[in-house]
Amino acid sequence: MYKTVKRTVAGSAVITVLALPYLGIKTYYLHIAILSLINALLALGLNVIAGYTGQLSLAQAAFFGIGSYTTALLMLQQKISFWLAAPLGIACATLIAILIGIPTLRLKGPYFVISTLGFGEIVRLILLNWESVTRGPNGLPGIPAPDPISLGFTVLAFDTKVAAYYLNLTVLLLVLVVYSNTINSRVGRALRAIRNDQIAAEVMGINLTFYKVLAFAGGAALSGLAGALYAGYIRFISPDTFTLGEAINILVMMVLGGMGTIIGPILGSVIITYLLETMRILADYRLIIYGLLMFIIILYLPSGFAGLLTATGEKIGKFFVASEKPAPVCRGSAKEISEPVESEV
Amino acid sequence: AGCGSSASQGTKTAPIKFGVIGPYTGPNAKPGQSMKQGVLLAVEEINKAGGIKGRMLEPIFEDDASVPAQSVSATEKLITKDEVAFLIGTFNSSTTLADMKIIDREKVPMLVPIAVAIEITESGNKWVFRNCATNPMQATQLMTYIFNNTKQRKFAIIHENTDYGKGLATASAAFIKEKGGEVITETYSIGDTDFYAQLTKVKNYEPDAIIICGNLSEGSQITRQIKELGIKAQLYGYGGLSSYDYNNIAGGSNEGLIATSYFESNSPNPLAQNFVKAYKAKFGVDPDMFAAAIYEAVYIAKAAMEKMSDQKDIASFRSELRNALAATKDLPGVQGPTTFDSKGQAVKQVMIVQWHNGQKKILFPTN
Amino acid sequence: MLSINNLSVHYGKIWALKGIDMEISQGEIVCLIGANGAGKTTTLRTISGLVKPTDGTIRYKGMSIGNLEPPDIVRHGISHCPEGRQVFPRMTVMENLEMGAYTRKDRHKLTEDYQRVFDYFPILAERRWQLAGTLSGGEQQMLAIGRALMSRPQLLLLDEPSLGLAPFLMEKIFEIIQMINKEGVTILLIEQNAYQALTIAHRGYVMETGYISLSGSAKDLLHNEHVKKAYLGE
Amino acid sequence: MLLECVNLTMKFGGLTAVDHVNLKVQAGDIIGLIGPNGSGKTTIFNIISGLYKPTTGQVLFEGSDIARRRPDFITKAGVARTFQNIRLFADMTVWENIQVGRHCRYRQVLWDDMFHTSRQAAEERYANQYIYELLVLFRMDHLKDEIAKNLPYGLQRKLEIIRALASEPKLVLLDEPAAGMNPHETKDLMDFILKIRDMGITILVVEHDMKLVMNLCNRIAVLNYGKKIAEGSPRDIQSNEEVIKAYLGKR
Amino acid sequence: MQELVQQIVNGLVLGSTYALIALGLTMIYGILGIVNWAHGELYMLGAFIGFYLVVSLKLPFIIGLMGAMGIMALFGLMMERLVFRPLRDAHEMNMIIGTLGISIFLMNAAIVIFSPNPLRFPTEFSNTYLSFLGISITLQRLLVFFITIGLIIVFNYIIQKTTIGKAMRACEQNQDAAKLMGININNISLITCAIGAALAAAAGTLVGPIFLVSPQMGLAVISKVFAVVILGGLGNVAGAIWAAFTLGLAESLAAGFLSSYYKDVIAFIILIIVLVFRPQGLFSSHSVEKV
Ligand SMILES: Nc1ncnc2c1ncn2[C@@H]1O[C@H](COP(=O)(O)OP(=O)(O)OP(=O)(O)O)[C@@H](O)[C@H]1O
Ligand SMILES: Nc1ncnc2c1ncn2[C@@H]1O[C@H](COP(=O)(O)OP(=O)(O)OP(=O)(O)O)[C@@H](O)[C@H]1O
Ligand SMILES: [Mg+2]
Ligand SMILES: [Mg+2]
Repeated sequence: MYKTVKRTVAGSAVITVLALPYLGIKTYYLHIAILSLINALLALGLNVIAGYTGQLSLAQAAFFGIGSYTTALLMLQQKISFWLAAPLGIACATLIAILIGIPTLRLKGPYFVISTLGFGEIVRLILLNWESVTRGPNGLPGIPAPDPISLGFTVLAFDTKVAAYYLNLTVLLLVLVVYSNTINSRVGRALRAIRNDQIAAEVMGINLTFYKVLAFAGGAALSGLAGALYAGYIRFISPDTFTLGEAINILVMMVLGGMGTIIGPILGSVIITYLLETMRILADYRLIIYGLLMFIIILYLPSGFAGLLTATGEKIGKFFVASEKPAPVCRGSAKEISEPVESEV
Repeated sequence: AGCGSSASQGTKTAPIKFGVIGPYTGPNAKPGQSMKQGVLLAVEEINKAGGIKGRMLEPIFEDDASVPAQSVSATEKLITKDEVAFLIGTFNSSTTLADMKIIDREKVPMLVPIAVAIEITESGNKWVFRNCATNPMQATQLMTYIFNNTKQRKFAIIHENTDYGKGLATASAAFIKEKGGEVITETYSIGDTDFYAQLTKVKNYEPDAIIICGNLSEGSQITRQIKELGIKAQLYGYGGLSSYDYNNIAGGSNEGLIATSYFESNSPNPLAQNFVKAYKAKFGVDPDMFAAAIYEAVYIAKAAMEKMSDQKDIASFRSELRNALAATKDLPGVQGPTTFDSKGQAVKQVMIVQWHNGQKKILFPTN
Repeated sequence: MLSINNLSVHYGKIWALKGIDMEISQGEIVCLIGANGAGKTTTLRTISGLVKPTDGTIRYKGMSIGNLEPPDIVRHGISHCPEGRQVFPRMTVMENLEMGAYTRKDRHKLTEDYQRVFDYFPILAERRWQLAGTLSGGEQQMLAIGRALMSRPQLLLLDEPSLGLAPFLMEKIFEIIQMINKEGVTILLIEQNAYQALTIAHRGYVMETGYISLSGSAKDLLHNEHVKKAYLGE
Repeated sequence: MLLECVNLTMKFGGLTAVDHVNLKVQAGDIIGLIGPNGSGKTTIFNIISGLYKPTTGQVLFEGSDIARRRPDFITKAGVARTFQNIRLFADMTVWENIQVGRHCRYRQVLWDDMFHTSRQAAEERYANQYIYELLVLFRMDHLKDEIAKNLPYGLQRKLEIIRALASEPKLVLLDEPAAGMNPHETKDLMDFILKIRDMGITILVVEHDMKLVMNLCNRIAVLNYGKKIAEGSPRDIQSNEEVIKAYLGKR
Repeated sequence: MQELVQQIVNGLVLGSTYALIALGLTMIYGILGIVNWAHGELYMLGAFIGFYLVVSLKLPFIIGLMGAMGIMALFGLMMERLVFRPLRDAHEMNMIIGTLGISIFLMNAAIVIFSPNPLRFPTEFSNTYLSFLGISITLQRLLVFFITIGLIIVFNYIIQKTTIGKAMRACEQNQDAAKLMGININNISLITCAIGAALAAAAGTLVGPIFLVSPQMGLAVISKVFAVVILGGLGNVAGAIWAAFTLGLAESLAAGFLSSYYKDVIAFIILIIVLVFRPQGLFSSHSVEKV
């Protein structure tokens, strides 16, 4: 009985998501939903490197920007179709992530955090100053929508909100399949092992550089994908979007959602995107309250909304969280397992 | 697209809703506040005088914090949730450019009173109307003044690294080069506080004049640090450097600085006089140029709506308003008359003022 | 000197100590033995205040210390050499020892005590300026013991002090324990090497999954069949 | 010769932790490495497993030099180890810890993991079978879903050893496996180590518990201040004057 | 030549402003293990308090400076109880989110309370211009430089050499063991926060008069200051100082002799390059990691 109730809840949630545009909601809310989907990709991307591998990156906004700019520029200047430009945008973000990841991923903790912060700033400043290509602070207006796809019997066009919603939703669902496959396999285990103890992981035969760069590049690829979708949806981009502030927003979505889980970042991006939108009416008080909320939530929900879900035993949560557990939240010393950095082997 | 066309805008007595998008929080919160006040004053006056054919005006303010993505969301909300008749905004060019895609798709007219990037009216979007001078207009007017009235031909430009500052710097530099002058260009980011490095370079260049393209906060520190470094060159600035807020934090370093201004409270224009009086009575301070520009924009919309016939639904209201706006010609306003050209751009004359003992002297237009 | 009454401790849902009683008199060496996970370490951590009891009392020289914070307990003369060494990894050997003497008022007498530690463990003198985190396992163990001595305690709690020490040092550790005991320090000792521990101790307690299952004089325990079988490996 | 250390030297600043050590390990051996604290035993393990790069010297494993190679390469080549201070993946289950230990033996590629291909399924099935058998052999199968950090100390040590075995090594390095165990538990451990030897795995063990070392090892090397001071059968070592002086002490 | 000297002087002053802010930040990290993203806001609040003491209450600058440090020290105690102590045992990323939340809260509260308008902060030193050998500088800037050096020496001594300083470091390295030494880690934590906040206030009150005082002033510098702190080796006070001067000089020289467009890029490029070659920061003494 209890089980059926939970199934029903999960089922109706899925149906709501699938039929959202036809539930009579205002287009404005559809807009928020689309932004949430894009943000979910960003938060999932960060989750790979920060949630699973334990290396916090503040460069996600930069990869978001690289993906976005590459896609938009290819479409605007080379007149390439979105369907080709987007993969190239993703490839570009991934490639740069590999190049930057190989030297910086040796860094630990805050050292890595701040160097990714620095990298993000460098990318932003390049977008801002490399005027001949990026048009600098003026941004890129007039980006076309993804080209229509002809399926023989019908043509799928992507210039409406509803179409954009389904495009983004489809992409997210496909990503989720591959994402959970990867996380629930040898690769995911290797990443979590690295988070637990790098040295032991290395001694177990895990190539640290390879897996860390893999996670970093995978996260960047998702950000690049989000960037391409963003450019194709908003159709105007400028360097102001790809700032440290954005990187922090992504981080907040991931952590408040519940890092190291799959449902967490998605929950986080939906809730935070919606919260930030609706809180706009609070004007000056919006960010005061938001800041305070961030602090309070993290204090009382240290494993995020996903933790709340699992804690209340919600089937929906378990369904997505599958076999993995939320990241640990206490540093409390486990018996005899000492701090990995300084201890003796 | 999918929004239900509720008839509320069409009924004869329902208020006419319009959206005002601006940075009420974030780095430009201060001009954002002026924008809000300018709108509130105009709406109060219009409604007190009976509204528009009996219908009241109802502004809805949405914050964009100067971030394009937020501005897009605000626009989406105003158009599809609040179903406003038209929009006024925004402060930044980037946010305006981001919003323009939506107004084009949803077919909603937008008045742009402050953002100055040239693309806004050059991109062929027929729903935008701008009642302020663009970057090149402003730069050309200041540079013409300099070349006509002084012998200064060697310039240093220091600009904020945003679409606003960069647009002004590029236009100014282009003008100087075309006229055979010399110029170097330095830049800084919003939030920077120390300009010694750039200014030391400028000092060694020994320019006749320094042109500052930026906002008041950094601008005040630049002029102060110019004085600290003992640089002796004539200072020029755009927009923000003609405000009293700038004067208050410049600590006297603005003595002799010449700046452009859209609006002066001691302007002889009688509309402006009335506006200044009313604004001061309501808010206790002198209006700045942002308040004036947006105040004027509300009145432009009012004039256009008064020319319209009664509309049944919101979509035709919006499209007819667009046509009425496009026909605006020689409409008097606090910043001078407005006529929209085929691109929706009004030709606006800026003023040129000079600081002296914390007061401004109008150098141009002379009368 | 120390008397523990019906002490219970929980780690979340795990009931680690299930009401134990223990009595230690002035000048004694008391030894606590038991299998892995029996709760020996927990007992010491509760005495020194790192873990708060859920029930029961701990009295030290007649006053109840069950709810005091560790620093206050240290100030009353109890010193705890913890399991797993717990040295300060990014401080030098000298600085670690100095921290051991943090509560001492008679700072001018410290040199004497440093010397005593170096006499016990000459290798530490050689490593004096090395960061403790780079010491070998055994060296860290010696440092942890030395650091615990620096506060000149009246009651010394030792948690597996011989762990990871070379055989000759292991013997030496037991000599050292006897020596400081002769100087008047009361000692509560946890040891896996039950034979040696019981040889130097006056009395002993045997712990099993949170209970005290046996107690008595060290000599009796040494000859107890159960102890022989389970803990002496005979 | 399975493993041969040639002239290994490791300096930390002014300190020579390992000083021209030569060591030979034959397949099938159980070799003990003993010596006073700080004599360089763990450091040698760290060099063999690739965590430290020796100042000079070679480590020949099946004839090829593995010194200065990356740890994961060395593990793949067939050397596994445990740590003196337990380093389990504290938040992962017993099962997952062992899966990670087996990491380098899976033959699927990234693509298989991303799309859960049939090869991935086959590999996982095979590995799970292998892991299960290991757990049964060492009587830990009932604990497979426990989180590693919640295990008692002794079982954590055992898990570390099983995790090392999961990579199907030819040689395991055990660093003080009996530390923190009482004599009874140490006895169990000795059986356990013999089982490993019977699996055809060669063992190099560092240990201060002489009972264990003397009973298990067929050969013992003794270090002092980084130098090898003796090598031989347990009986030789026990009666070696220098070893007694530096390490064993008189009984 | 003269330009070079002027740029070096500029760089040193700029460096000392970074150093001043970095000092408190690196100390709180070094001792509490908390990367305090709200540190920029402590600096900002310090500047506002300094402003009110000196400009509104017309106190002499030095008194105002000490007053601001005192008041912010009290604020630091409050922060410790309300923010840092609850976060002390949290996961690293939760700490970041927590302090970020506080940073957003404080900055926006300041906007509401003080209005977003920047304020000028004139002092008795800010209008004295010194000029020698063609190099110009104001007395206020010189003051920043020397007071920074003074504070650095004092605090470095406290942390490295005094028992209380060592106890502070011990707390960071192993809390349980520190407790067992008899160190009251709550008191240490309180002291650390008070000192950290007082240092931030010193920075705000000293730097405010050179620039402007505004609610956003913390946000504007915090990422540079993080770069400084990391470059010097987290928790390493002396390292942070060197890094601050290095970065200040690099920025000044880059803007002066390369291009001001990439002035800010330079700081971060230096940061990344240095870290690639010295993963522990420029001035940290950590060599081989003991495994
Ligand atoms: N921090 C903790 N959280 C949860 N459980 C714990 C914690 N510390 C110890 N335990 C559990 O409490 C019980 C007693 O542990 P304790 O460390 O006191 O045993 P011990 O007798 O010292 O064992 P050992 O010989 O292994 O050191 C064990 O079951 C252990 O798993
Ligand atoms: N990273 C390092 N930096 C500096 N010194 C080190 C480092 N690693 C080890 N040492 C030193 O090298 C020496 C050998 O250490 P090692 O850990 O190999 O000893 P060990 O023989 O394993 O001793 P134990 O039996 O106590 O574990 C020690 O004196 C130690 O202080
Ligand atoms: Mg124990
Ligand atoms: Mg060792």
